[in-house]
Amino acid sequence: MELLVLLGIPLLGGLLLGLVGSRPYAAELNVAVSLCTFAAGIALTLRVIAQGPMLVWDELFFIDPFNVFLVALTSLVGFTTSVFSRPYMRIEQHHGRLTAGRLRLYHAMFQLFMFTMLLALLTNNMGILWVAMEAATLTTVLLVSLYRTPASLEAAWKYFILCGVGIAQALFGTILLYFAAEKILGAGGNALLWTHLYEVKGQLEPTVLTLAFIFLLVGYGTKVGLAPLHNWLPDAHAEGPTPVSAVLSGLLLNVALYAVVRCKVLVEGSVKSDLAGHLLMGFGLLSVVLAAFFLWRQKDIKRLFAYSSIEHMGIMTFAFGMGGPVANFAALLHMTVHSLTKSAIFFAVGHATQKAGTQVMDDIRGLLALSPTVGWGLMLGSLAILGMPPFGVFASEFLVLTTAMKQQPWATPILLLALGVAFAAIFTRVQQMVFGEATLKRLPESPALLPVFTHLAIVLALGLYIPPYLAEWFRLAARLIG
Amino acid sequence: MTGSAPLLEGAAVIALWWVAIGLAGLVRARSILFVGRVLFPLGAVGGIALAAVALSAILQAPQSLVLPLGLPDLPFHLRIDSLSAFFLLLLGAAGAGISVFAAGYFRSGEGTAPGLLCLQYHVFLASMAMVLLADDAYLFMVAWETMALSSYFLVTTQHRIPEIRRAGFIYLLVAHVGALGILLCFGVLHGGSWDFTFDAMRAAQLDPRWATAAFGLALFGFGAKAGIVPLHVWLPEAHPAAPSPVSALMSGVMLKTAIYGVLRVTFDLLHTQHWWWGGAVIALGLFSALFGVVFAAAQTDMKRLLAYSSIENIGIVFLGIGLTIQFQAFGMKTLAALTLAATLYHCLNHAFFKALLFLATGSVLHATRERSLGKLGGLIHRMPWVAWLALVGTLAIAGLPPLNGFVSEWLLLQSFLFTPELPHAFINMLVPIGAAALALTAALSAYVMVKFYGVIFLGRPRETDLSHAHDCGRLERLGLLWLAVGCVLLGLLPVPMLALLDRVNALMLGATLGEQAQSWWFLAPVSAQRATYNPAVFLLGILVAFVLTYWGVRRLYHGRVRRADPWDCGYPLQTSRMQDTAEGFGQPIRQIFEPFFRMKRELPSPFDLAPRYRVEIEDHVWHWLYLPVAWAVEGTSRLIGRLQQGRIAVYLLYSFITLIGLLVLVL
Amino acid sequence: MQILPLSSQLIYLCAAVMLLLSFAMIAQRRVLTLVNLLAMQGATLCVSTVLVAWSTGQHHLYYSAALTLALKVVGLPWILYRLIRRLDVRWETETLINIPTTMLIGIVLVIFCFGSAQPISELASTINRNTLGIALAVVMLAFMMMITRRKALTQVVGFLAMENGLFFAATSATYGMPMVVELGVALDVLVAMLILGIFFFQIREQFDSLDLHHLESLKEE
Amino acid sequence: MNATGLVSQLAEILVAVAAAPLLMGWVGQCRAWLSNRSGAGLLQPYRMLRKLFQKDAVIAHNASTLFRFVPYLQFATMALAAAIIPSLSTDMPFTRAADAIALVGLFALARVFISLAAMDIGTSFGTLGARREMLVGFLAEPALLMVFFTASLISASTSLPTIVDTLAHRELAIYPSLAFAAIAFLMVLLAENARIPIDNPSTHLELTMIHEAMVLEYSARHLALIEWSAALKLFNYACIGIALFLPWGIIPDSDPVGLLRAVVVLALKLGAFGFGLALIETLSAKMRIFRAPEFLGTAFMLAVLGMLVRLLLGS
Repeated sequence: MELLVLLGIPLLGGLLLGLVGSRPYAAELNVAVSLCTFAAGIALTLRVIAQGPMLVWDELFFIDPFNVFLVALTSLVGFTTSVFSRPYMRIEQHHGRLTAGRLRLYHAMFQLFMFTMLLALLTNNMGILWVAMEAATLTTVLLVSLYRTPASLEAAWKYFILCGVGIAQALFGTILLYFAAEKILGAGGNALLWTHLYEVKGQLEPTVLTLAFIFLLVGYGTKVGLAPLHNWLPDAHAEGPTPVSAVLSGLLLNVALYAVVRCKVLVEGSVKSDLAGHLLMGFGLLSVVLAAFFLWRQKDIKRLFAYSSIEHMGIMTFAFGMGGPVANFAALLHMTVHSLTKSAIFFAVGHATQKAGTQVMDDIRGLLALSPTVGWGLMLGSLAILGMPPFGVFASEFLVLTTAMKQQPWATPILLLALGVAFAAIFTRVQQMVFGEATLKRLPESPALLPVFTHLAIVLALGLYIPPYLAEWFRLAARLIG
Repeated sequence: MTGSAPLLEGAAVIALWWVAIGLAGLVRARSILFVGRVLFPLGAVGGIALAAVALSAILQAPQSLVLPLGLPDLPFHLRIDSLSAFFLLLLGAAGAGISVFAAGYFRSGEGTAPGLLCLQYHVFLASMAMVLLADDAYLFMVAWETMALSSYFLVTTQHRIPEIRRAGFIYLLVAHVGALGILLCFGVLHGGSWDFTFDAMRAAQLDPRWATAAFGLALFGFGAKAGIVPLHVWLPEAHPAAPSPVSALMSGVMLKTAIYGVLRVTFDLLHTQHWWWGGAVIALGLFSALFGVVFAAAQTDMKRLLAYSSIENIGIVFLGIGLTIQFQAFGMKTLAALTLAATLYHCLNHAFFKALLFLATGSVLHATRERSLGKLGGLIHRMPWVAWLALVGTLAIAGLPPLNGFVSEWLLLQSFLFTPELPHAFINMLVPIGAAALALTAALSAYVMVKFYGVIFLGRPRETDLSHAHDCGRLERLGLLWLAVGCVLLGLLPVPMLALLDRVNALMLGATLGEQAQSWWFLAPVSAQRATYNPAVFLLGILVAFVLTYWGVRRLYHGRVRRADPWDCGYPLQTSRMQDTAEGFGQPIRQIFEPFFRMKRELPSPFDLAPRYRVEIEDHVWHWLYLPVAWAVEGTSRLIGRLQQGRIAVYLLYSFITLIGLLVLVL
Repeated sequence: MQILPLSSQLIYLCAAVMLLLSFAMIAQRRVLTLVNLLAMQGATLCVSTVLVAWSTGQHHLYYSAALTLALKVVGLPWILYRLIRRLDVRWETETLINIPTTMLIGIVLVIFCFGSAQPISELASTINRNTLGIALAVVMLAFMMMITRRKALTQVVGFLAMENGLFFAATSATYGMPMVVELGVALDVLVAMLILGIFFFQIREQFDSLDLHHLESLKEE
Repeated sequence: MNATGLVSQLAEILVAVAAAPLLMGWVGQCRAWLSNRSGAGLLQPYRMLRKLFQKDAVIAHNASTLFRFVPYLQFATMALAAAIIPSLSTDMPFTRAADAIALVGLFALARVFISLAAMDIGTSFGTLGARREMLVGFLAEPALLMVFFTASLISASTSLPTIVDTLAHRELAIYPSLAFAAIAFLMVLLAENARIPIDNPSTHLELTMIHEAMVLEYSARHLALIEWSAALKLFNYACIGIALFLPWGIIPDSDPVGLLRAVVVLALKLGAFGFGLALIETLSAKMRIFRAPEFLGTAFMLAVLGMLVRLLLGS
């Protein structure tokens, strides 16, 4: 039941905002809808925690600890983002970068995006999963091009084409999957249901699944932003409105990775070799290293953090690739803390860029002097994302690194090199933005920094103390992934 | 919480107490009065309490706790044993003095708001305490990095100055890279048991290669924090940048946590030590010691000078550690105990005199707003308190009897005298050279300290506006006094201290100095035949002789004194600027140790209308090691940056090729 | 080898035609013709779907065929025609790689695709085994077309051709995906098309041309 | 500590304090003879001291307390050093409080203080002298320490009486290592006591002087004490040399008769030493100040070499 609500609210909210999204109260409405979604998500989560996995609507939807935790995360970040975007978008409008119509588009698309995310997470049907992912692409394409500036159009176009092509590969992979599955499960709807596939994964044809996995990996991997398929990501993050960057980094990448992992589970079950794992590790490492070096050359603050997202996605992918309870646990934890931290950073960055009126880092100086909250938000957020204890990101990186040391000793030096480079690259820039003499101006609306510090507080807490039920929950999920 | 561990709980509570004080600072962040006069003294109280707790903990069996925090499979483990207790003692005792000083030192309107400063400062203290208390890798790393982070914020207090930002960045970068090394070290140490508690690591059996790897990583990680050459570059940057109490805390206490880490890993977590580890550490230590002191001699900024002298002292400490490893590896336990005692003693001494000197520079800085030696001078008249208390520190750091610096060097030299007994060819030939180098270092540090003290406090003021320099306030005096008294007491009462240190020996090496250590009030570490030393009697001797001389001269003759101008060599136009400068004083050393330096000189030509002389001392390591790395990264990133050149067709090609490649892979 | 049933022979014919059409598209530089070819490909796809449905009696495939007809033969080409007329882009400018080379690469690609699809075809139980390889080939060729073309519009045509290939794979190799999925996919493609339509105009008004080399400003250097 | 020990202890100090200027005088006299002059006589130093003590002290305006108490400290430290070095007897209670290393430390203490005092006035001379003094010191001090180490490796002890006992009374062996040490020690002695070739006690030439530059601002009783302690320093070094390299005649106990004999022996040795010193000073020329490091570096190397020889040959 919560399910219906959970999916219904954002859908209806999207339609509703599509009608009234330009009204002055639209932003509040947006917040309200997101809040309801969040509430429903929590309710569903509690239910699943209490009763365990559930299948609803002739197995069309399947909720287990793995995806329900992502549901909770998604709805939470969605909610905070809506809170943040309220003043942010007002200021944008005030600066005349947005018209009312665009604002309506933004609100509607935001909700629809949430809907597609949740759908992708909740569905049990690999086909629907694909459909949802594609739909997510479409909605976000419109969001990225919201400003209609040449740059934003270019970014959106690249995003669209690259992800479209990628996702097409994913569809081919899905077809192959179905092709393999229908021999065991027979033609018809069941052959794409993850639960059924999971049961019979042992009997699926290895060769087909291998091919299928490659197409799925390339397809969904494009959306995860694995190097070298990542090229759309920095542009889309940099040119879209900041709330969109926040949800892209915080949610979309996670969901795409979720899809990849689901597929990996099946393939591992069928293909006896750990090919899938090695592929993931390879892509993960490559992404981490490339991203780390890209970071070194950034001038645009949002690109900077976009690349940092690529880096962290690489770390998660690597961890999932290693597999095993600890690594998966670490990866899930990293997913959580990364999306929280990164969205928090983007919130802070949003205000910073609005104050500076530019995204060029050399023109942003002395945030601390002008607005301590923004400054500290950015500083702490960056330190958190750089894996500085006592923030939670460190906890997961600690686990990942130590596990890697155990299972893949060859990989640890590479990881460490990348982490070191990334640290130097990001920190030197953040430091010069936060510290020093202020060069910025005041703003009409007071920034909403509640989201930033809520996220950071959660991340901090996770670094010091992971409540038992959460841990138990992660463990369940980790076990599911195997 | 499991078990009853009163002392451990006490220590943890004090850490919490510090955090609480810090948070209280935020309540009235702008009120310097509240923060300075109330909170910092409370922090000092915490320090004294911690010292007391630690003192009793040294004498007791290890206690441990498990907190319901941390990672699900890895809750926070706490443990206090003689080693950690000793370093806690160091932290508490030195920290108390520094806090008292800081109470009077921090003025508002200097960069960060006082309240925030208070928070960072006390979090720094607390995190150091937690580092020492941690008994599992995760808590240790968390505390370790928190320490780095809080100290980083303290260093960048005046972040409006670009150099300070740069210094902070370098500091945090090196700290972080080091921390990664430590992390790896723990990853090796747990040896397959999926347990990151130190207990598990103690239990783990590593084969020699892995053990060596762990040791190497630990040496790298902790060495980066301790500032061992060539990982020292952050130290002379960060120490001058930070406010003086912070420099004192960093140099006096924080560096010692790195020493603690090395000892913990080497003698506690690892079972066997290989003699050549010791050799490597000795080499590193010697080099750092000489390097540090030679550079210190060439400095013209008083805080940089002290920073380099810290490198020197850390070098000496590593020397001791290396020697201990060797003795231990060859099973000469008593000697190992002697050396370890000397090493730890030196840690404690360094904490006191270095903190004292840094605080003194802080007072000078406040009184004169001047950090470069070339513009100071004659302050002994303006600020007698600081001057005379700093003199104690100067003598102590110069390793002169009967102060504390001498005791540890004496012990270390004594243990060096045994190295010929090492059962390994070469080693027993080479290591004694260490004694020579150590002696050289000690003598050089005396040179450096004469320069330091003489140029700052003696002579005539080199700038006119030094004339209205004022002495430091009451609280600052108290802080300085505390540390100075500490130096004297540590110098005069080595025997009880050694009795304490023997507990650490027993825990770490399973051996003690035996009876002689506690024999009676003569310090006779090995045997009364071999060597004895009693600073108290020594001091008494000097005093008696002094008094007799004075009394004799005054009694037999007279005490008439006439004041006059100093002799001007018949050249009446001498100004105070014509005194020897710091550069001048360091010149012979620069000349002798030319190859150490990378010098840029500006010599005036006879025809200059405004002749000026400048000399810049730079560090080869920076140019040979760090810059190349930076360039390498830069170059790589430029190459990789080309990948992303904006054309969508190329991006599509990437995915196309990836796809094809993968297909080929699986075919 | 035994004689294949008529239906599969016909399906193979369709497959061959589709492959042929994709080559034709690679060779073709006139945009209008490209769209025609796309439509024809869609038609072939539709036919093959019907054939499969008829030969195997999978009734839902008829719907799928109808969907294809509506979308790929009528809908999208129509939209494209209108766009072309409105934006009047008639000629593709010089491709990045000249056409003969592209053809050669295409042939190599086809061989590669067959090769990689071989193991699957081995164990395909369906009457029309080797179509999967062809479908893959179509997809890949479309992919290459997207890489080589310079106009946004032609890139989109390539994208749609890719979709065709996917549909072909879906129908011929696996008798079609579950209906719900097909619907979803179709919907997505339609929406994508509409959004692209909007994009074209925006790009036009920003850069007053649909040439992709305007869209190369965002990069690292 | 027993009464007799105390006796010898006091005897040591008194002899040293009393005879140090005499040694100075004797060296001066020898130098005079060697350069065909008729010297000022053995007692000249005493006369000078008396004269200085009676004068009024003149002190620079900005001299701090440090400046004033350093001379007394100098004298005290040197007297104390005399109490550590076994020159007559090895039965010396006080040596338990300070061994060879502490002795070196004591000399270092004196050096640091006199340098500080020199910098206190703030004339360019004082600082120059202080710098040079520390320059000499930082090389001479470790060399001296190494000399001691060579000896203490032989006797497995750093306490001077034990060393002397071992060398003088236990076994009679030839120690090549000690030969190196002896040369090193001689060089250190020359440097430390401001003798030619490092420094020239009887010149006030600005460019070359070290010790004199430091004490330039001292006058009257302060200067007297400085001079006296300089003499004491020479005496002490001589005694160290004697104790290490020709310890025969130093008695193990402290019966009065023996002490008297020891005094005579010591006097003879010192006489020889003084003549030798004068000879060296006459024969060698003062070297440029920048050559001093090389000279002392050689000394340091020799001392280390001695230690190595000791380790290598075990003798």
